[in-house]
Amino acid sequence: MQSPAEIVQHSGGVIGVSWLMIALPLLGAAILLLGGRRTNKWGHFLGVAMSLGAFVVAVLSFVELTGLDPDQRRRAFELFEFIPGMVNMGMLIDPLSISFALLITGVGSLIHIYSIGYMSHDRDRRRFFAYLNLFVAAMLLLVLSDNYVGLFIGWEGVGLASYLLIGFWQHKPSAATAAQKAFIVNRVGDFGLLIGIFTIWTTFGSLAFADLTQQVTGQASEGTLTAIGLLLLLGACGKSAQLPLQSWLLDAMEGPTPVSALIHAATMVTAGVYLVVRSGAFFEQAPTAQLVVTIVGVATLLAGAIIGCAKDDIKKGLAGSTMSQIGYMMLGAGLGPAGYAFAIGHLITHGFFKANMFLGAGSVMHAMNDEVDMRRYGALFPVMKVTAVTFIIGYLAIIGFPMLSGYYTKEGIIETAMEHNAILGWLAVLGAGLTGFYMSRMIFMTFFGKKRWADDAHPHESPAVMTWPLVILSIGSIGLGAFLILGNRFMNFLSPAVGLPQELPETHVFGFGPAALATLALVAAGAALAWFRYGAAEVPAVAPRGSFLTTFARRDLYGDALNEALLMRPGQWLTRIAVFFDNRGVDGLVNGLAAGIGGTSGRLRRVQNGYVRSYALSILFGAAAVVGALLYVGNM
Amino acid sequence: MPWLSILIAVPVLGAVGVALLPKGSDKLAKQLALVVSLVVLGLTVAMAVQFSPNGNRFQFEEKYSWIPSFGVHYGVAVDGIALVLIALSAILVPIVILASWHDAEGRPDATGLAPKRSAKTYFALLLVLEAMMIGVFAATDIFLFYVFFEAMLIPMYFMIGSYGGVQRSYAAVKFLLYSLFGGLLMLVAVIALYVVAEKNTFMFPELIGAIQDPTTQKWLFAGFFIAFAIKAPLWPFHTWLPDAAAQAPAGAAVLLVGVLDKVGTYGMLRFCLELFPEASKFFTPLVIVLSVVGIIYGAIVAIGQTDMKRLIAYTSISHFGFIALGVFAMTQNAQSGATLYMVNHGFSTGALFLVAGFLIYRRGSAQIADYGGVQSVAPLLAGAFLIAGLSGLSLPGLAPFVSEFMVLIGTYERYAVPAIIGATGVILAAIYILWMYKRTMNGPTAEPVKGFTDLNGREKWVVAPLIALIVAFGFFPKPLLDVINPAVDKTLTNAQVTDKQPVSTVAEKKGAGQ
Amino acid sequence: MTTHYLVLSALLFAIGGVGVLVRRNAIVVFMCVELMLNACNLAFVTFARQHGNLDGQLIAFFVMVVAAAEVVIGLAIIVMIFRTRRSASVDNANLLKY
Amino acid sequence: MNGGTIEAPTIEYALLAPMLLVFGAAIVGVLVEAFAPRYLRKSIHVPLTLLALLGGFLLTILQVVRDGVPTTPAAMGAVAVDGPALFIWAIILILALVSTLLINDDEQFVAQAAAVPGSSDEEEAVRSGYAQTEVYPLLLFSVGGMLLFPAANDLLVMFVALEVLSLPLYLLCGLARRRRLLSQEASVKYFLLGSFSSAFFLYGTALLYGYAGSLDLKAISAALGTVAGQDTLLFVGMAMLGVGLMFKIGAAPFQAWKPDVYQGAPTAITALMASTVLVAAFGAVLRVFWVALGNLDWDWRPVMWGVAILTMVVGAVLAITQTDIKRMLAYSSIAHAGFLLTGVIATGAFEQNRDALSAILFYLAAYGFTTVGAFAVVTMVRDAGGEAGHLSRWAGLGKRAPVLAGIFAFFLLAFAGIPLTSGFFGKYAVFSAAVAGDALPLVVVGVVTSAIAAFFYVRVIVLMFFSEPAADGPTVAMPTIGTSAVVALAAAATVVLGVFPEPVLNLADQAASALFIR
Repeated sequence: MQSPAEIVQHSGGVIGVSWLMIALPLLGAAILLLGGRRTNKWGHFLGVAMSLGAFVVAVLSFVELTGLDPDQRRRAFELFEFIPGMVNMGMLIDPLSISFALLITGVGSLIHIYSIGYMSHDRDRRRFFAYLNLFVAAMLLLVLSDNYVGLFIGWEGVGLASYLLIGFWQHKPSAATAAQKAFIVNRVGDFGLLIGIFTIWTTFGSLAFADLTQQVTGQASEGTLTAIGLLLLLGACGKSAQLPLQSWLLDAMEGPTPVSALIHAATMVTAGVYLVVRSGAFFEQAPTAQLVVTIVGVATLLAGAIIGCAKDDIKKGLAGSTMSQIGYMMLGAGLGPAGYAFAIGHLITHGFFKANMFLGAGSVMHAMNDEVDMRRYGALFPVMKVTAVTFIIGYLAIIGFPMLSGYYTKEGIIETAMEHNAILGWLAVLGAGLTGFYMSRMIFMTFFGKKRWADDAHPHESPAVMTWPLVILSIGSIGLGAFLILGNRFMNFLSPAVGLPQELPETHVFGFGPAALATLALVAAGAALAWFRYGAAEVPAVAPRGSFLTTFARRDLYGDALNEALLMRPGQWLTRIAVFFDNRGVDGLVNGLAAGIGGTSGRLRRVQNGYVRSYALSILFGAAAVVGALLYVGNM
Repeated sequence: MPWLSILIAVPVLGAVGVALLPKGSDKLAKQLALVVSLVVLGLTVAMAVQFSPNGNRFQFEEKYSWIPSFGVHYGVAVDGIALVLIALSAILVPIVILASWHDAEGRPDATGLAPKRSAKTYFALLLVLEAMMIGVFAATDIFLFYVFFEAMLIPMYFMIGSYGGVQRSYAAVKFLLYSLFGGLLMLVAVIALYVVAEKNTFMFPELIGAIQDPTTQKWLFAGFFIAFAIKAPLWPFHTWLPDAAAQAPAGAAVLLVGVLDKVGTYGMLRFCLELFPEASKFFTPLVIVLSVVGIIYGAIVAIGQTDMKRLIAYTSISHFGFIALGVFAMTQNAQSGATLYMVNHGFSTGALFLVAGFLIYRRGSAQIADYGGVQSVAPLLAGAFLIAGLSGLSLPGLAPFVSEFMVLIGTYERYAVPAIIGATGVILAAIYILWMYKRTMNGPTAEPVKGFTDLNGREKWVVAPLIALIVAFGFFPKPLLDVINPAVDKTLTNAQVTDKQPVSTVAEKKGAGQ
Repeated sequence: MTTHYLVLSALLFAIGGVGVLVRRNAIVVFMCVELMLNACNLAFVTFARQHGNLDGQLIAFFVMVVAAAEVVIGLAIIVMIFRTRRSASVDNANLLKY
Repeated sequence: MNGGTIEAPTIEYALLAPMLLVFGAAIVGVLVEAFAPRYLRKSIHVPLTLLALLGGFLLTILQVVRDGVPTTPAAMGAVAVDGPALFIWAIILILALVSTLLINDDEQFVAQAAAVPGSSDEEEAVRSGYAQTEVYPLLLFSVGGMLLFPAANDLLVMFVALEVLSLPLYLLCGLARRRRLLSQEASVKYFLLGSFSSAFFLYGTALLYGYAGSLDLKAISAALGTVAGQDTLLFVGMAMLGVGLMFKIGAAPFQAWKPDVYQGAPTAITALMASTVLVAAFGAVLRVFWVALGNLDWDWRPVMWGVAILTMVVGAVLAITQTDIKRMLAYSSIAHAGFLLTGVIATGAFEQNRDALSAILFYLAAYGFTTVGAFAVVTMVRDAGGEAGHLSRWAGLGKRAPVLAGIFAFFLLAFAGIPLTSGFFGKYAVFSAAVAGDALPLVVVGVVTSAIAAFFYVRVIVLMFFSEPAADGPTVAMPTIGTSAVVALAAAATVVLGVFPEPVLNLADQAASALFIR
């Protein structure tokens, strides 16, 4: 077992200006937002340029980093003092963060380019690009910060960008609601992350990754470490749509499709995985927390898959799939150094193939007048070949078709899990089978079978600005997995940042292990089932009433219903009661006191009845009282 | 140069000047008021630059005997805490003046009739208020502090009562009486402090440590604290605030919630802790409970509001819970955070109230249900509202985050459970802000909203500086913290508290590493 | 010995006091007040006797003068209100109340 | 008094000059009534009265400046012109002077008191331009009584002074030009209750005489240590004497007359009563409970606690629902009497004597000016029926007459004790003396009632500024020079005492430092 390398404070070279990665898109966002309508004409080009600029910086940093000795590959440097005595803002460039940076800027740039075409008819395209740039900046801040506060700022920054982009078509109430829901559910996770950060601070007196080495965290009790781990996991669950905070992701599909591709598939939702891997120093010494991470991962990968099986909305189907795939990553991240490389590897390949498919779905929608119901698709293969082919490549990658990207990374996770805990492993295999089913279902319903188009639909291939990104992404979907996993290339690359397991796993071009074969078999079975039900058979244009299980899946496993019953309704009641209590109780007391004095006054003044004789009486009584009192006091 | 006296005198003279303008010169009055407030701002900046954070605790000291018979001095000086709050006042006033350009005139469509109101008086009152706000933070004589503390109620009372909404007189009277009641209790404590201390002076620095007897401390603490708790306001003394803030014109509401209420939390930090350290420790559990209840309660009730200004007022009650929590957590981080919170909350709630005011000016209603889809017709307005709102929910990258983070982390160092419960306010904040935003700004554009114009030039000038400050201090709070930290350090020393140390520290390593 | 005078004086004072309370006619009320003053006079004179100095007796004269002055003023006022209201009842004058 | 030879008494005329001047002028006034032709009377009375009061004031100042504060009683021990008395004299004289400026107004006083309201006689009297110019000498007599009352060092003198100050007031109360029924009713009520209470005062005096064998305050004090077994006489006497005094200051439960009389009396007279009579009565209260009964403070303090609390509460609570401005100010005056009583209680603790005394003196000065100013404003707000007494008529005054309403609001804030007004320092001084005198709970009651009291002051401000003016709302009379001078002077005093109270505080402190002569 090899621990991560020490973080070196060094601010030279290209890495020294790596903050440009964040600054460029941020600047882009600022210019586009503040510039207003004047920038409408060229705004989208600026957005793309800024994103590409960040990509260039990322690539250069990556090149510089790989040129260093492995134990020198974790570089941090301070930018400015943020909260004196607590936090200095700084960059951390290490294999883990640069991997993310490459993914974010790379895929991000492609999606920027794609969006030029996709959003060309939207009058607010400039604003869209501003938000995209803002997202890229925040996401980079999240992964490049050298401390938890910077991470948290980025964390919430992507949340904001996500909120803005989900609600981009805010005039649609559903979009506005979805945006709000995403933000609020994420806040629940953020709450956990926040408390986790507090605990780290009070326990260790620092929030910088450089200080929080395993030697340092080892000094704390396991209970504390478990607590930290679970709190961070809560944060991760929110951002990565893991159970029990998964409900927002499906609604988030209200946003424009490039947003779904970039934020809710490729990058932002994987931030939770990043957090868990980055916080390895805590998790690795808290087995309970790790176990919970794996359980959450498995539960979500199954839940997402089940949801994906029943969705007719192509984007929601993909969203369920995203949930499921992140579940895999989470599972991998919970397995310690042995799983990190596969988790991050899967994250990267997923970034490619899922973005590929989302953009493909966007291309389909673009062609079908924004229709999202797959029951209204069918037989699209001939009319949009590029989209279909790239989509199918992504599909093959995700179901783990041998030799394609997903095959290696997913297999890696399943194998590692199997070694770790057989039950988890077999459940993960089951998930892979489900993936085979629902993804095949999607392909058959969309591209094959009979036309079920709306009357006014005239599908056509999308413009080059949209198809080229698809092509590039599909290339990644094909080859990236093999490149990363074979020979443990990625594991070795990441090792300075996350450490290495005791023994490196063996990697094969094609695995013959029982798990690998079982996975393949189940996937094939799933695909076959899908073929029988959706390829060969007629697909009804209106969803038939399904069995209980179908309804269960269609309704997102009753997640929303549960939220509504457990949180929203009691919350509404609580709010009503609190408002009532405030008006009648607290304020009522104040006003009641005033009214009481007023009432007393009103009654007492009647005593002043205008008769001089009663005044005299009061004087007499008063005199008697005074005499009595004085005699009493005097004789005491 | 007697900076602080000048800062107090200039707005007073300005107010007199504005008030003496002939009838009908409303426009001139506004301009004059704006110029005066800008001059004050300039002077404040000039003073702030000369402040040396690591110098004496109190700087720019002035001390003259005022009423020798009572041992009262005209004593003014600032430490870091007071300085930032004075700066907050000086920044907000010109913005408020600009924002209130038409507020004093009364709109014809408000209640069917356009009441004739004197704009001149409004701006004169604003300037008087500014002088008192500066004075109350600058006072180092407790009696002088009390004088400003009470006297500043009067201009605000008239601003609410004369220029407010339909229920303005109820709100104004409630505001005045509630605050006055607290103030009078404090008066008893002030008198008792003087009598018991037997120092024949009200000068704050000389009275530190003067009261040793724990029982006496407790009583005096209670006297001061209730006044501050009403002013701040802490739960359950808060019910005047929603009424006052909802009825006050937006500009006055900004100063009320943004600055006036800070006097309460400032008083706790400055006077309660340092004068009565033992009692403060004794009452800490109670105050922390009140604060935490306030955080959650304010947020929940805010969610249930139907009136924008009331909603914002309730969010402030929640935020004041955070500030009080930070003050009484008695750690460096929490108290610095609380002080920073006072400033940031001024900007953030200020922006929120002002933008809400712009909305209300356009629609003539503060009811959330009367809006919908504003973003489609007035994107800038909506954007400003969103940023202000996001700062209200302490979004990282905006100023209030830093302070909320510091308060919570500082509280967590000593009182983990309250900090955790308080942190749930983070979630609730997202609900109340975003839900209000959604209901007003998103969705299909409501019929009466369709004619909305976007922000005009003046309104942009109102919003821009606030947003710029919110963003700037969100990423770079250091200038403020550098000023605040040494002052908080002194406060903690005088309150006889030391910071808790982490379980296993990496401090040595950090020192070597950086 | 002097106690009897004092008791008498107290009785007179009490009668006067009660008279003020129970009688409606302003003149009678006023006379009751005068009775109270005279009760005081009796007390003064008694105490003068008890203490063996003349101060009390002297005071009695002062009180008489003052009482006379009071009568002058009082009757003027009562006559004034009687002329206005055609009634000397003190209960009639209760416009000022609450 | 031994052996039939009567020594001629020595009288320090110089010392008593202010009082003598006032009484002299009063007698001259009577002569003027008797001999001067009707058309000349007023033009003689006004300068005469003003000059007498001014002269008295100047003589008082002169006395202090030239000879300092006397240390022995004057006039064979009957009158004590000591530090507090001189300070009180000065206040009374200046306040009376100011109030006289208000009286200088034909609008207020009846043309012919003898004429039945609404009769042809009255019309005739009005048409002929009669004026009840007796007002001026009556006022001077009353002021003379007020001067003597707090300076009396002998209970008999005090009783005489009480009557001299009261009797003219009974008459003056009944002389209002408008709403004569109310005025007459006020007069008769004040008279009956006043004489009733002075009977109590006198009976108390008698009992104390019985106890001590003397009416000299100092002798009574001395007897406290020597006379044994007569405690009942002492306590009952003290109680009844106290009742008489408490009646004059309007302490509860002896306050019933105050609202009725204040409301019914001509406003100028109300102003006089609310300011100078209160000052004089407090002077007398202080003297009696200090000089004669100071050593019994353990006995009377608890009772006075009760009276003070009751007074503050009754004044503040009952004022809330008042609808007549003068009546409301009357209740306010009751509440303030309560606040002052807390100061009186503080004098009981001997080492605090001086602070408490000077606090009360300052309070009286501050409150006196503000009160006169407030009533002066009341005289100026009129509608068809004369002064617009009902509060609802004051709605929107702030828009019709912003300056006047502003000043009135300022007076009200001073009553409420808001900082930067004289009322604040008055209250502060009294309360701080009370705290130092171990009366903290009393002070807490005081501040709570202050908060309640603030409500009705604020309510008037709400009416004036925040309500829309009534359509047929009152007009604001063009003030006479006198009235505007009064308002201006009162406002100035309220401001100056509220911002720079030190000189007057200092003066009060010096006056108090000499303490009462024992």
